[in-house]
Parts: sequence; structure tokens; C-alpha cells
Amino acid sequence: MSTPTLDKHSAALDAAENSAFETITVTLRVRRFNPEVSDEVSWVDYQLEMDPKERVLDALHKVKWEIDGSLTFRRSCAHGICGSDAMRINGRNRLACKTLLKDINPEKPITIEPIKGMAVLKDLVVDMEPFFQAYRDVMPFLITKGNEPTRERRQSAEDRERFDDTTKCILCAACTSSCPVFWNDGQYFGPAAIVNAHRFIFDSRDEGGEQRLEILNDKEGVWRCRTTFNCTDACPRGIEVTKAIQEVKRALITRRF
Amino acid sequence: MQIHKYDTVIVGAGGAGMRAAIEATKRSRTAVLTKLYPTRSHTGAAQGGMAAALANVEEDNWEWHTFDTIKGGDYLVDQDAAEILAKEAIDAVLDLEKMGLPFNRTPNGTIDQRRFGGHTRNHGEAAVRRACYAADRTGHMILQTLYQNCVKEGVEFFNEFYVLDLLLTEVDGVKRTAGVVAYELATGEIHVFQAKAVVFASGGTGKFFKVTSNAHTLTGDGQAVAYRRGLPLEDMEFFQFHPTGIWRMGILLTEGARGEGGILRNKDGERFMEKYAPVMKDLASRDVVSRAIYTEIREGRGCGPEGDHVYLDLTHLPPEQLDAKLPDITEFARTYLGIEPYTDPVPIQPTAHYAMGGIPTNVQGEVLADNTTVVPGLYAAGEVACVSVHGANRLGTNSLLDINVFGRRAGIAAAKFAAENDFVELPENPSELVVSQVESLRESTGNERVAEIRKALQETMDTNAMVFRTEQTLKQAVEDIAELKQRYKNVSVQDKGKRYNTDLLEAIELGNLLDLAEVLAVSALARKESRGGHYREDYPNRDDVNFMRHTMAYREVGEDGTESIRLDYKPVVQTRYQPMERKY
Amino acid sequence: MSAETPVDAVATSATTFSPDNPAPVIEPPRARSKRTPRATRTNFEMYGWLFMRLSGIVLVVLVLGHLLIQLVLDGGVTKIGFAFVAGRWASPFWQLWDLCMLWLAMLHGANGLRTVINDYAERDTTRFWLKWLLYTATVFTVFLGTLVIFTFDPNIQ
Amino acid sequence: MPAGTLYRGREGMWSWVAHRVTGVLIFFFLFVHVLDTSLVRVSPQAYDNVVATYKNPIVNLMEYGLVAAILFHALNGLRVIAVDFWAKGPRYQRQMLWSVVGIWIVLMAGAFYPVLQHTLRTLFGS
Ligand SMILES: Cc1cc2nc3c(=O)[nH]c(=O)nc-3n(C[C@H](O)[C@H](O)[C@H](O)COP(=O)(O)OP(=O)(O)OC[C@H]3O[C@@H](n4cnc5c(N)ncnc54)[C@H](O)[C@@H]3O)c2cc1C
Ligand code: HEM
Ligand code: SF4
Ligand code: F3S
Ligand code: FES
Repeated sequence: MSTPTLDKHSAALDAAENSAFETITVTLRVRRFNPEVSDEVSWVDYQLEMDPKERVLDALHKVKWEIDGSLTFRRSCAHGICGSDAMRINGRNRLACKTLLKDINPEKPITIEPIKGMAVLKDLVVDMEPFFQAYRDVMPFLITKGNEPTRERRQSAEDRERFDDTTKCILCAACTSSCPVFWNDGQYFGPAAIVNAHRFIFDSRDEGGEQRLEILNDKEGVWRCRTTFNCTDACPRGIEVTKAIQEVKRALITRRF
Repeated sequence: MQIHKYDTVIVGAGGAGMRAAIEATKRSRTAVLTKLYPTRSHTGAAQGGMAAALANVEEDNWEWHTFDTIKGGDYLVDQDAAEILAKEAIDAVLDLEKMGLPFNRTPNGTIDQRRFGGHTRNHGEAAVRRACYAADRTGHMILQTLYQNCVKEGVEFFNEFYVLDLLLTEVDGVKRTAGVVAYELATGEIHVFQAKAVVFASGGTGKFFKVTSNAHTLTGDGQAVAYRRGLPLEDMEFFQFHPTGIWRMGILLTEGARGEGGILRNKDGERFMEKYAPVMKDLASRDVVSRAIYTEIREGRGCGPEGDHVYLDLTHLPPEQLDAKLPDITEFARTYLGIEPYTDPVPIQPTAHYAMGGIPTNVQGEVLADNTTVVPGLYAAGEVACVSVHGANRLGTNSLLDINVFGRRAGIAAAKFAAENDFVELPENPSELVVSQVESLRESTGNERVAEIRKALQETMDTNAMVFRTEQTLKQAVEDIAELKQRYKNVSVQDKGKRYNTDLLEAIELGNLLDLAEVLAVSALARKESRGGHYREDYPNRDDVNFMRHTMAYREVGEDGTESIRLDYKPVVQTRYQPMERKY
Repeated sequence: MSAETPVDAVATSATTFSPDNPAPVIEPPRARSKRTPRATRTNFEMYGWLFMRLSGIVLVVLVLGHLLIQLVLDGGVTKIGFAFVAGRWASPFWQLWDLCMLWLAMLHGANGLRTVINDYAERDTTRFWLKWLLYTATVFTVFLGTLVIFTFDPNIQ
Repeated sequence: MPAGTLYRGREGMWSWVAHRVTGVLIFFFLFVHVLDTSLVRVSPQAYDNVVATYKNPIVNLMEYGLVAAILFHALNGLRVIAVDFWAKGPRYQRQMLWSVVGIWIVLMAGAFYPVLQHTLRTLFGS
């Protein structure tokens, strides 16, 4: 049995535990839009007493629950696993539930807007259908030929590791809606769809890679990516999105020659 | 109002709903209604693994798994169901693998397995490696894989549709399933779905607790809808408290962390589980560990300035192992606590996690209207249902298994029923109840706010109906809930619009939580014994003579419109295993 | 049809599917949406992309070399004049150099501008006319440049 | 400013913006450059007249700007190619960008006198 670690209480642990609930005043500056009320977009400031260790989602909830119930946003899990609450916080795409106030300079007003490049339906809610359509278009499912084996398909640990990174995607759209190419006309498949294609193209069990590559070889496919890395910076799951896109590009080139 | 007609309607697109949909779509015209986009379902939050006696890494068999499940459930498990669960587990895992799920692999390329609480070799001798896993995001991979296969099969989804009512029509004195009523979030429109068969797979109800691993959206809608339509709820007093939630936040840190060698320690650095469960130690079943943690805290050995938590210590594990096997939960500790798990122990406390109880079903997933009669055409699977394979306490990894095994069964059975039967006529004015519910909330000018009532509900549940319960605390809970239900009548919403009115839906969800919390408290009050997840300090022992039976709670409406709860009981199915004392 | 074929497999296929006669599994790829691009089946975008990288690498040598000679060595811009040009184009090496540079840079730039237009032009007609302008200008410039390099006459007048 | 704020992308995004702007700039310059050079087909005088205007300090300064644009575009182009073809490229894109900027500054400093010497001489005498 290893020795107790408690005498070497680190500063971080101390800080975490001694979090007597101290609050500061933060200003949320939210971009609001409700077509039932007005065609105009407005920015509304909310002053809140919050603990800096709370999440931006907590602040939004505080507004909704205590100030204005009509503020509308999507959320579910509250810990960065369901992909509901991607939004633009201080100009950058993030998950509201994975962003602590203290990490985004709560001294200044925190701006909150819907993600870019998708139709805004109300406040922070955008139309996700085109996003999921692009996902469905890359055939995101295992394609195999021949008879099913009786037991599992074998796969070496290395082969499994090959596509591990891209299996983490939660389809939050933070990447796609941060991509300058996507903002223009929304026709580009977008990084999320490519990430999910990558997950199958590099799965040793899959035999549909060729078809997926053909789809992504299209005019609106991988070649539109300009390596701006916004997607990689935005991904809350830490997926190396641009790297995955480059790997798909290279796979296309090597298989076409 | 719009009316749609489908052979089979599935409510919920979590693991259970989508597993059912894959089967049902192949066999009948199927619609899946879900209040969240399918990939947002809380199955995606599950971390640790899915149990199946594959015996890929060490000797194991489904019979041991059955035993562990029954013992884990403190013998309240229906043993025929547990047997099916353990037996079909193997195919359930292999099916998922064939659908593409990227499990972690052993050196020879088969599915890797790890240890989990309560899973043992040869009836309790030692921990066994039975949990199939994909790092610490097994649920995520299951949810993604099932959604991918729904895309492949062309399953028809109605996303962001809230099912708010179940339609039952009496035909020749028998209540039969006619369909469901749903509210479309985007437009505020009411939709009636006429269906031959309906499968409820709408998940858990943990949001009536404050510290919980459950999502904001887990508000027990399915249970509440069925209950309001006169169907019973089984074993609602059994709620699982997971030992390791992030302190104060409730975000889960998987049991897999202890499966990989993590250790619980109190403020003196002592590995206290050695005292409570000498054999299984940190991997004893969840109810045992949660009680041990609270005992440590109560006896003054808790950590932190207020002594209100203990530590999950992973510091002795090599960082590479943490990165490979537990990347997500270590990330949670960093993000939400600012702690580095390589070097610091993580403050944790038990967190409300899983509803063992729910809508009673038989092993085909058919919903029961009482102890024996099935409701023709109505099915339930997943956390919303109570088969009962989990009895008084669910073993870790058995729920991901449950949703796959019984989701599949329910999907097949429902489609088969739809193929063999005709539509039942819709009741007159089918959307009446929902319309009046929605309209009265929208028009209410009351001065109560949803958030305040919900907060009060969560406070009373955390204080009075958590890990330790007594007659007194439970009475307090019942009293508080009754008062909150009165206040709820005066609740009003600020958003009066039609488009994406989540304000309104939160109010409806709160109504569901209140009903279910009441059932939980009343059922718990009546169960004067301690068993599994239900621990009564005033009755600390298991009482097989009086309470070896399932609770069935019915909603009764008196002549004058007053509501009350009637409790009834149902025998436990025992096949092979006689109840024994439960030791780990 | 062989004797083993179950009768009901044929009979029921007309209307509904039953549990024992599930609907046929549709082979992927599935019905595509309006948004889904028609499979182009050409590698045009890929070649364009590759050309940008390959020409880029060559251009580094050509353009930077050109800049070095024109602007840095031997007194920089000061020296440039008809005589200087005449001197350089007397050698086929420099003719070839400038020719390659002209072609590659123009094609590289034109293809780059094509993507820029694709990105920002919102309406199809705008897009069409802008591209038309681009291609005309490119063809004209390449043509003119080539002509000048090959028909250059140091003894003009 | 109800329209929404600017996206606060990081190095990757801004380097791309610069790459695109410089690329377009160079293209237009090239277009003009081919036109003026073709004057050598008209007459030496015509050519020398135009080139003479290049020796004007303002145009000379613009020339320095052009060099800046080309150098950045070329160096960053090489970085983009490295990102595309070197497996570790995406991971080191930021470091590579700062290297590009570093080299660019050094080269620009080096080009300062040679490119602008004419202007410096005319303005300040030699
Ligand atoms: C943090 C966490 C970790 C866990 N880890 C494990 C583990 O390692 N192993 C294990 O075996 N189990 C684990 N569990 C338990 C297990 O994940 C869940 O019990 C299981 O996923 C429930 O699946 P489900 O399909 O029943 O419900 P969910 O996945 O919750 O899905 C519910 C669905 O119903 C829909 N829905 C709800 N209400 C309505 C309505 N009114 N109208 C329409 N649709 C509705 C939702 O949109 C959603 O699609 C964990 C649970 C949690 C919370
Ligand atoms: C000197 C060496 C050069 C190199 C190494 C180089 C490299 C590149 C590369 C790799 C790209 C592709 C960028 C991407 O796809 O994201 C590119 C784009 C481009 N280049 Fe060059 N280039 C060079 C010179 C030129 C010249 C001389 C011109 C002008 C005629 C030019 C104009 C452009 C344009 C307009 C683009 C498109 C920009 C965009 O789409 O964002 N480049 N360059
Ligand atoms: S790749 Fe990352 S940012 Fe993009 S959808 Fe997936 S999880 Fe979100
Ligand atoms: S942001 Fe867009 S341009 Fe490429 S690197 Fe990412 S997809
Ligand atoms: S609420 Fe689930 S990701 Fe933020």
C-alpha cells in the first residue's frame, strides 16, 4: 500500500478545498434574438453575483432562473460530454459548461453569442440540421463485407490507437462553426464531418473508406480546408482536428496515385 | 395539432431507445421521439464499462455474473431476468463490436476487460475482469455507435419533441396503447402520434437530488407520464448513490478509477474501505462504499475544512496508465477543481446516480398494469424501466448492459406486436391533457418560480432521502414535497412564446420530478428495512420475512379529485439463489 | 425459385414487413440530401491543391531568386533598366527562369484567387462573372508575358 | 454593435488571413508587373520611363512592402506545406509560425538597406 499522500497537500488542492463560497460581480453580455418579439438582435447585460469557480453555464442558468426565464439555450449534461451548449464566449467557441468564469477574465463583461455560420432560431439556439446532415453524408458507420464472424472482429491495440483521437467527438459543432471557410456559404462539409469520416477511414475493420474518401474529394470536401486551426483550438474534447483533416487529405492523395 | 401514424413509436433516443429503434425499424414503420438530439442523451456520460462474461482475459462465465447481479441487488432482483441479462450480455457486447464500437483491446486483439465493483469470480472469491470498455467513455462510444447504426438503418427521428402524455384506450375492459402526445420544442405545436406499439426509453430521474451525476434533462418524464395514467411504479425507493462524484458538483468519476487501482482515503490518509469490505475493499458494491464514506464523514474523518468529503487517490498510478485508461475523468478534475490527479488526490463525495426503480416490465419489456397483467402494446426499457435486474442496488456496468439487452428485446417485441395487431382508436380529443397543462402554465399569473421550487425539492431530497434515511427524515421529505406541490400549483413561467420555450418545459419537468420524489419518499417510508441502496438507520437490517418483495406505487385520485399514493407489493422471482448475508 | 424458399418471404413483400420478414437492409450510401454534392468523380480539387503546394515550393526558388537579383544585388532597383533586362534575356537560362516563374506564379495566383472567389462570392452570377474576369486576365497576362519573353528584341528601334 | 463580434481566432487564423491578403496582393502586383515589363517590346524609352517611376521614394517604399508580402507569403506557404505533409506539422504549427515571423523579421531587416538604398541615397545623400 502506498503511503498516504495527505501531508504533502498541494496549493492546488488547498485552493480547491478552501473554496468558501466567495462571489464577485460578473457581467454577462448576451446576444439576444427572439423572432416572435422582434426581428432585431440586441445585446443585453446581466449583472450577477457568482463564484469565479462556477461555470458560464451556471451564470446562464442564474439569468434564466432568477432574472429572465425567456433566455434560451440548449444544455444537458453540464460537464462537457453531450455537446449541447457550444456557444461563442468572448469571441471564441467553447462549451458553456466546460468554461469556468475565472478562466475568461470575469472582471470584464463576458460576451455570449450563438455559434457562427448557422441560422439563429432564438437567443443561443441555432439550427443544427445542416450540421447533422453533413455528418450523415460521410456515412458515419462501420461498413464491412462478407459474413459476420461469430466472435468479435480482432483488432490490434495499435490499429485501435490509430483512430482513437477522432472517436472522442461529441458533435458539438464548436469546430465547424469556428471555421472561416464554413462561415462563408455553409456548404463546406466542415471539420466535424471530416473528423467522423476519419474515425472510420482509419478503422482497420472498416471497408467503406474508399466511398467516404470519394465523398470528401468533392468540391465542398477536405480540399476547402485552409488549415486555419480554429477547429483544433475550439474543440472541447482536445481532438487534433486539423491533423485528422490532413490525414484524410494525405490518404486521398496516396490512394489516388 | 398534428396527427401522425406509426406502427411503433419509441420515446427516447438514449442507449435503450436507439437499440430498440435499430430492431424496430427493420421490422415496422418506426418513429423515435426524443427531447434531445440523440447524441446528447445521458448514456453518453457513462464512463466505466459494460459487463459481459466474455472471459477474454480470465476465467469467467455468465452464471457467476448472474450471481453477482443478484447479490449486488441484495436479493431483490428477479432472478429469471438477471439470468437473461447475464446470458445475453455476451451477444450484446459482440453485437456492439460488430456495429463498430471501438473497444479497448487485449494484446491478441480481442475486447479488453477490467475490474468493476461487485463483479467477482466464483461467487465472491475475488474481483474478476468482466467490464468491457472503451477508455473511460464507454457510454459515449455506445451512444455514438448506436446513433451511427440508426443513421445506417435510416431511423426516423423527431428531435426535440417532448412526450408529455401516453394515450391508453379501453377496449373490452382492457387498457390498450393508442399512442403518445408530444410537444415540439421548435414551434410549440402539439403532435399526436398514433401507434400500435409504444416503447418508453426516456431514461432516469436523478434531477430531484442536488448533488447528482445526472443531466439537467433527466427529469423522469416517462415514469411520470405512465404514473399519471394509472400505471404503477416499482421499487422507486431504491436510488443508487455513486461513491465517487466530484465534491459538491456531483460530476461522476467512474468506478473504473478504482478498478484501475484507485484508493479511497480519509483525512488521515487511511484506506478506510479495508474496514468495511475486507475482501473487495474499494471495489465493494456502491451502496456499501457510499455508506462507508458517509460513516467516515460523520465520525469526523472527512477531509477539507468542513470535513465533508473524502479523497479518491490515483497518485500512485503511473501517469501513462491514467492517460490511457482514464483520460476523461482526470480531465474533469483538472477542469472543474483545478487539481492534477497525477500528484493530488481528488475530493469526492457520493452523488445521486441511478434509479433502480421505474415502470415495471416483464422480461419481454412489456409494461405491467399491476403485478401480472400487461398493457398490450406498451413497452419500456432502460433506466425508465424496472425489469427488475438491479433489485435494490445496481452493479456498475450492468446498466449499459441492461439498455442493450432489454432495449433490443423491447424493440423486437414492440415491432412484432405492431405487425400482429391493429391500431387502437385514439381517445376523443387526445391532446386535451397536454393542451390544458401547457396552456394553464402559459397563462398562469401565479407568483411561484420554477427554479425556487426545484431548489427546495433538491435540498429536502439531499437532506432527507439520501444515503441514510430514517422515519423522521422521510416524513420530513414527504411533508416538504406536499408543500412544494401546493406551491407548484401557483407556478408561472416568464416566457409566454411558442418558439423554443424551454422555460415552459422546465416547469413541466419540475411537475414530473415532484410526483416522482413523492413516490420515492412514500415508498421509502413504508419499507422498514435496509436493503441495497435503501438504508434505514432505524431499521439497519435486511428483513426478508416482511420485505422480500417489490414495492408497487399507484396514483389514486379520489372522488373529490384529491391525489394519493397507494402502495402494493409484488413477489420477487427466485430461481436458484437463496438470499444470503451480503458481504464484500 | 428453389424449393427451400419460404413461401411467405415472397407473399408479404408487397405491403408490410413482419418480424420474420424484416425490411431489406438498404446498402449504403444512402439517399442523399439536397445539400449532398453529386459525386464529382474528378480529382480536380485535389490536383489544384497539390499544384498549389508544388508550385509554391518551386516559386520559392524562382521568386526569391528573382527578388534577390532585381532588388538586392548590384545596387538594387537603381540598376534596373532596359539594358539590364536585355542583358539577362540574352541568356536562354534567364529566359526559361522567367518563363517558369510567369506561368507558375500566374497559375498559382489564379487558382488561389479562384478559391477566394468561391469563398466570398455569394451569388452564383457574381461568382461566374468574377471567375470569368479572373480567367480572362490570367490567360491574357500569361500570353502577353510569354510573347514578350520569346519575342524580345534587344535591338529594338 | 448588434451584429456580433469578430471571431477571436488564434495564430492559425490570423496567419491564414495574412496569407490570403498577401497572396491576392501579389497577384495584382504580378498582373501590373507583367504589363509594365511588356513595355520592353514597345521601346526602351517607354520601359525606362516606367521603371524610372519605380525609383521614386514612395514607389520604392511600396516595393519594400511587396517584398514583405512575398517573403511572408513564401515562408508561411512553406509552413502550410509542412503542416500538410509532415505528420507532426499540425502539432507544431504555432512554433513554425513564430519561426516564420522570426525569419521574416530578419530577412526584412536584411532587405532594408538593399531595397531602400536608392531612396535613402536620394533623400539623405550618400
Ligand atoms: C455519469 C454516469 C456514468 C455512468 N456510468 C455507467 C457505467 O459505466 N456503466 C453502466 O453500466 N452504467 C453507467 N451509468 C448508467 C447508465 O449510463 C444509464 O443508466 C443509461 O445510460 C440510461 O440509458 P437510457 O437509454 O435508459 O436513458 P438516457 O440515455 O438517459 O436517454 C434518455 C432519452 O430519453 C429522451 N427523453 C427523456 N424524456 C423525454 C420526453 N419527455 N420525451 C421524449 N424524449 C425524452 C432523452 O432525449 C434521451 O434521448 C452511468 C450513468 C451516469 C449518469
Ligand atoms: C513564393 C513562393 C510561394 C509559396 C511558397 C506559396 C505558397 C502557397 C500555398 C501553399 C498556398 C495554399 C494555401 C492554402 O491552401 O491554404 C498559397 C495560396 C495562394 N497563393 Fe501562394 N505561394 C507563393 C507565391 C505566390 C505568388 C507569387 C502569388 C501571386 C501571384 C501567390 C498567390 C496566392 C494566392 C492568391 C493564394 C490563395 C490564398 C488562399 O486561398 O487563402 N502565391 N500559396
Ligand atoms: S471535433 Fe470537437 S469541436 Fe468538432 S464537433 Fe467533435 S467534439 Fe465538437
Ligand atoms: S477551422 Fe476550417 S479551415 Fe481547416 S483547419 Fe479547421 S477546417
Ligand atoms: S451541457 Fe453537455 S456539453 Fe455542455
